[in-house]
Amino acid sequence: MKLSNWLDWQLVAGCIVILVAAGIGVSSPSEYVVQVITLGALYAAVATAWSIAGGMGGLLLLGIISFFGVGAYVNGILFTKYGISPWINLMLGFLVAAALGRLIAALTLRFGLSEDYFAMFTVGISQVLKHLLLNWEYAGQATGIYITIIQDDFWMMSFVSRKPYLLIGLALLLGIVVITYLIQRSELGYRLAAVRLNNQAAEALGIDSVRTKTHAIVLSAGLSGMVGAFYSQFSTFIDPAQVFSLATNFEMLLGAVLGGRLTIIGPLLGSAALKPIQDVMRGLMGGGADALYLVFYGGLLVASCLLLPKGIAQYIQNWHKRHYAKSAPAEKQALAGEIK
Amino acid sequence: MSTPLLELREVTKRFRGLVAVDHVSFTVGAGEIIGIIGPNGSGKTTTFSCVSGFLVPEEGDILFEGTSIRGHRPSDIALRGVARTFQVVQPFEDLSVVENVVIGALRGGSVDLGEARDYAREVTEFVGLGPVAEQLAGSLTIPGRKRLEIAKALATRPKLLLLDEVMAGLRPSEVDLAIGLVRAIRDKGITVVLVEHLMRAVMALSERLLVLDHGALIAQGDPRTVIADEAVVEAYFGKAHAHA
Amino acid sequence: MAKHDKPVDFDSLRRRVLGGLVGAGALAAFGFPSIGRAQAQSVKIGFLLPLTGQFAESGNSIKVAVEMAVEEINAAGGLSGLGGARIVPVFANSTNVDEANTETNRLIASEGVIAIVGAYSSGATISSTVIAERAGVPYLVPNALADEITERGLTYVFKTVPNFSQYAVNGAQMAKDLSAKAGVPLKSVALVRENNFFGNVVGREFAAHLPSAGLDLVRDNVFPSNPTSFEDIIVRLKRDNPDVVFAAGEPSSITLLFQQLRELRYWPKLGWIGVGGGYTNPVTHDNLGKLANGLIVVNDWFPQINRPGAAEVNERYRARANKDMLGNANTTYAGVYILADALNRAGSTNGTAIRDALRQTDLADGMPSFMYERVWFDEKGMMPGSILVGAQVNNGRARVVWPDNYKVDEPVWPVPAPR
Amino acid sequence: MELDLIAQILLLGLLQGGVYALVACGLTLIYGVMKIVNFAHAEFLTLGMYLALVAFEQFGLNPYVVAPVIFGLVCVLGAAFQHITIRPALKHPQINQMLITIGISTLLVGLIQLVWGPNNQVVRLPWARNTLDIEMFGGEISLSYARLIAFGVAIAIAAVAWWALRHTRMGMGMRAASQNPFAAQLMGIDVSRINLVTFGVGAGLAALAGALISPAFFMNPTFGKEYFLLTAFVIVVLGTMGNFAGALIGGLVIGIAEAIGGLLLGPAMRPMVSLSVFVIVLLFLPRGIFKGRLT
Repeated sequence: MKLSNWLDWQLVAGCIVILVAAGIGVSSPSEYVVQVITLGALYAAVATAWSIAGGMGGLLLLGIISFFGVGAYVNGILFTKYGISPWINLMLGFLVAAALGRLIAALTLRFGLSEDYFAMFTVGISQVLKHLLLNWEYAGQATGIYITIIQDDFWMMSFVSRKPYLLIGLALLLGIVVITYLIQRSELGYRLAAVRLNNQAAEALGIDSVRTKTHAIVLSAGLSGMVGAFYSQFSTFIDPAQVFSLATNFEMLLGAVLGGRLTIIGPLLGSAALKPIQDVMRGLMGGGADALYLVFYGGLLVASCLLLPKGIAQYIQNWHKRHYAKSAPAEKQALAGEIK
Repeated sequence: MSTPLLELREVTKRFRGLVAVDHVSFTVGAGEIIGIIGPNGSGKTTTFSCVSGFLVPEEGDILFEGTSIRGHRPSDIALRGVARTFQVVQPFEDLSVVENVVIGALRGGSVDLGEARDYAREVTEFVGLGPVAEQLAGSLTIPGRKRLEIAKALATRPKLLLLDEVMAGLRPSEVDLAIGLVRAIRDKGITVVLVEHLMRAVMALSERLLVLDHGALIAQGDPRTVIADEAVVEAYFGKAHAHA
Repeated sequence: MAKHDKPVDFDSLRRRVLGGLVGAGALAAFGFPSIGRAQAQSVKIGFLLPLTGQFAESGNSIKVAVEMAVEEINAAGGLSGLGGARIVPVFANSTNVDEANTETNRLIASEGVIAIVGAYSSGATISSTVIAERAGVPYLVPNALADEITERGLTYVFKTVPNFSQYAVNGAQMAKDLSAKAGVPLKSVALVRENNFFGNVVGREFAAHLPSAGLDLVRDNVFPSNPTSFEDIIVRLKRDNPDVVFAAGEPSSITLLFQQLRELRYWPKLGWIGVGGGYTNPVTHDNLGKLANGLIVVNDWFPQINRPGAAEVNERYRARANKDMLGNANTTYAGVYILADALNRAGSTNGTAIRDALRQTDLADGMPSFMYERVWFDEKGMMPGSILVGAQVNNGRARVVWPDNYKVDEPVWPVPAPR
Repeated sequence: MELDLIAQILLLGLLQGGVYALVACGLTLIYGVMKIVNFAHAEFLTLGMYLALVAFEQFGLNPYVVAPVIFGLVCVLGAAFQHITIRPALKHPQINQMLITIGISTLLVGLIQLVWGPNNQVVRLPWARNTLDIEMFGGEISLSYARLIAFGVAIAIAAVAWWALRHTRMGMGMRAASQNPFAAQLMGIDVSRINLVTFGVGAGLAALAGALISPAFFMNPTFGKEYFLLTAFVIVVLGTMGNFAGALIGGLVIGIAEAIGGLLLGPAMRPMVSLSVFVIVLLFLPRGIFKGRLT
């Protein structure tokens, strides 16, 4: 674990941010702070999960909300109708969302759909799911599903206070950040980089680009589904319009893009900064002059996309490289060396 | 004669009417260095693309170690032992030199990362890029990039290496180094098929020479006799010269 | 040209923008959480309303009603039980569930509100009432209708709007009374409702109650939210030819629906009865103009009703909002008074004291009587006995025509097709 | 099912398709030339409706008269947005460009609500609601003027655009830039000016559609986004992204498909019909009915 290595440095920084957030949340008397941090953590978790396919895999996976929503409904249905513990539903949420990811990958990657169509397809699927659930009697249709929590029950992930949810949310975020860290250091990380940078060259070197991209989509989908399952337990009420909302979808993406989607810490920083700003701005201006908040928030989105095209973390990376990396010997004289 | 390492039978590739490869047949024995020459647009690179799976020929078949690889995915063909370099070099610009080689050494993920790293470092040293291993591939000059192309292909432990104009754009001193490298590769037991315009390199390396013109194989055999062949000269320099 | 000229009121725009900036500035200046301005002791009440998005219009008309009630109470000396404390309304945006939860926490934790009124949509209310219950902050629900709100054993939640079932029970009874009086047979009924929370529950309740009312539900037509056309429903209505149509929807879809009813020349044999917020929203009647003439709408209150003080309250509201006091603006206005009454009786800002005071509420007079005969809550926090009334729309105004003791006009039934 | 009722449904479906096509024209133009999926397209439509409302209530001008002016006005606004926000982002990754249009969309919704307030409003143009009645199949079919006009203009725009892209210098420039912006630049075509005009005209077309449908529909700040955005995407994808004739045919197909779907499966399933067409097209006709050929 050398801090000169950019990956290790990011993991340490990520853990610090999460620990600080946990400290603030647990110590703070106001449930409002706990709520804002937990939501920020959930958005960061989905953004980090998305960055596996959308960042490392270079896939324009625009509709991540489909998997989040599927995960939310897995827990919503299984918990309220069969009393299955949310801890198990986290895994089931992962599996169901991953299966959906696998199906989408099989459908789109095989046809060699161009980037824009793939992006539109993933967005389209989220709205198809929304309308399916809106008309599905069993899942509560438009009346949605609400989860009543009467008293603390660890096994049923039910807590009167919001703080346990904060800790679970941050734990999920930490888990996903560690997973992305391990992926970047693993052979999957290399394969993803190759496929992202030059699909043809990767194929020539024996890397099955379709299989590699499928792995990325399945991982991104599964992890987002897991976060969705936790979200339904945290928010105690879900309905199709809420958990498949495109507005939420783009907010999550924005955190990853502004943070720097090719890095581990980028999505975390982006969402950690964006979500609380939004909630606080809405609190300050939302009540007073209703739409003024939308004008400021829209302006912020445009400005940050323009000023930070590669994301905050990318600029930190450049600083890190200059500061830490040892200087490389000039290339010229190297080539003069004879062949061993 | 044991089954040849690579055999092309009547391979034909059309692009909407234009016949790029016209019923080409030849074989490559294990351990040989075969040269392929021909004027621009004679189907050299297209033949390479058919062998490596990037293009699927309309007619004919391609056999590697006796079994057909026609229509297989490029990644499957690469893992069976057919590695290629690209005429227009394709480095992973944002990765370091050794990391580029690691991607080849992973053999599609079947090789453990640690092992792949060690082998990649070995290959990087072998092609003479050791000192710049940590540099970003994007910062290499043309000769460096050409070597990296070869290193990446070598890292997949191929039995057959298709080199597509790896000498193009090199200075004479660099060409000599490259010739030495190709010989060293063949000495490691890897069969090499070389597409080149630099006659000096082709003549120095090739045990057998094939000549393509307008997609058709017009001559093959010992280099000396082939380049004297009337048809070859005509293909290169046009009719008038042939009679001079 | 247009019926009444509605210039872009730049003054309201200026007030709105400046209001926001000043509001933001003041709060920002004080840093966060904000501290009440130096003035006679004041208490904060939180109001959760959809101020942006699809329901922004209803949210903003409710906000005007709240401001009116608060100004009236403060002008009359504030809360007598709390030493003349002034009420400071704190508005929070509850467009979706996350927002509602976050804002509820903000109102309680940083604004320090002593009570909350709100949330308009049932989903937001269901989840945010749990948060208020845990914080021991009383929560008055004058607009969200979901039964679950008061069925979960929460003790700090009080609901003044009727349960869904009453829409079916009162609606069916009204149709039967009107038909009996007009001597016309009434047997077949069709439903036309939106595929959203309110629509689904209306569908469920009518399907449950119509048989016992002796009416048979011919078909339950459901249209998607944000519909772009209604032809297929109208064709089905033409084929089924029901005596009466009960309908529920949002102002946006109703405007389109009634245009297409005219385009396709369809009108039920006896009449069209709209239930709930969308149909009783004055802007809907305004937008429809002639098309809405004769439409019967059902809700808990209308300005033209035979109840003391109703007309005056509505005139005061029209002066501010330039439209009738409908679409939950009325229930929330009465809600502020009910809460003020409880605060005076509680004599303290402690949540539990206010809750107990609310539980003993028994108002037969005072401001809320413009709407309710008697205001009291059962052990679940529901206000029993709040019945619904039916009104007939003519030239953009809805005048109560049922039940007889509240009616100001004789109903026209069966209703001729609007031209 | 009487024949005249079916005919009525299909005709109204066709007219509805005209409205969809009108909305999709601008979107497909911007995508075709700049390869940007413009998520703010719906807000330009809503803006067009509100401008029509102001023209009608302040100056007594009926939307059909003032529509060209609104088109011009929003063209300038669209070009300004392109120049300030999108042009600098053209070299950034594609997802950034899309997120910028989402930022613009949020900004516009906020501005519209700030200026005109959240209330539902409609241009009360009585005659636009009257219907043209035709005798057919023994029954009477009635089609409202508002939709007929919208349908006619959609056809006209598609035709004019089809002609302009073929026979005007700007049109040729747009087609060149859409196929290969780099090559077009080499041939001396000022691609940045083409992008400016393209985005402006695209936004203008959306506003024109808004103005024309303002008598048939009501308006509130989020109207465009909730009612038309997804259907417009479906049409653009179905009709081959960037192809004008595709947008028109795609719109008509979706209009009729929704009408039939609503009839057979029930009205609640209408959105499902267009969304399923969307998914199926993306899978089996990856480049739309025109297989990626532009105009």
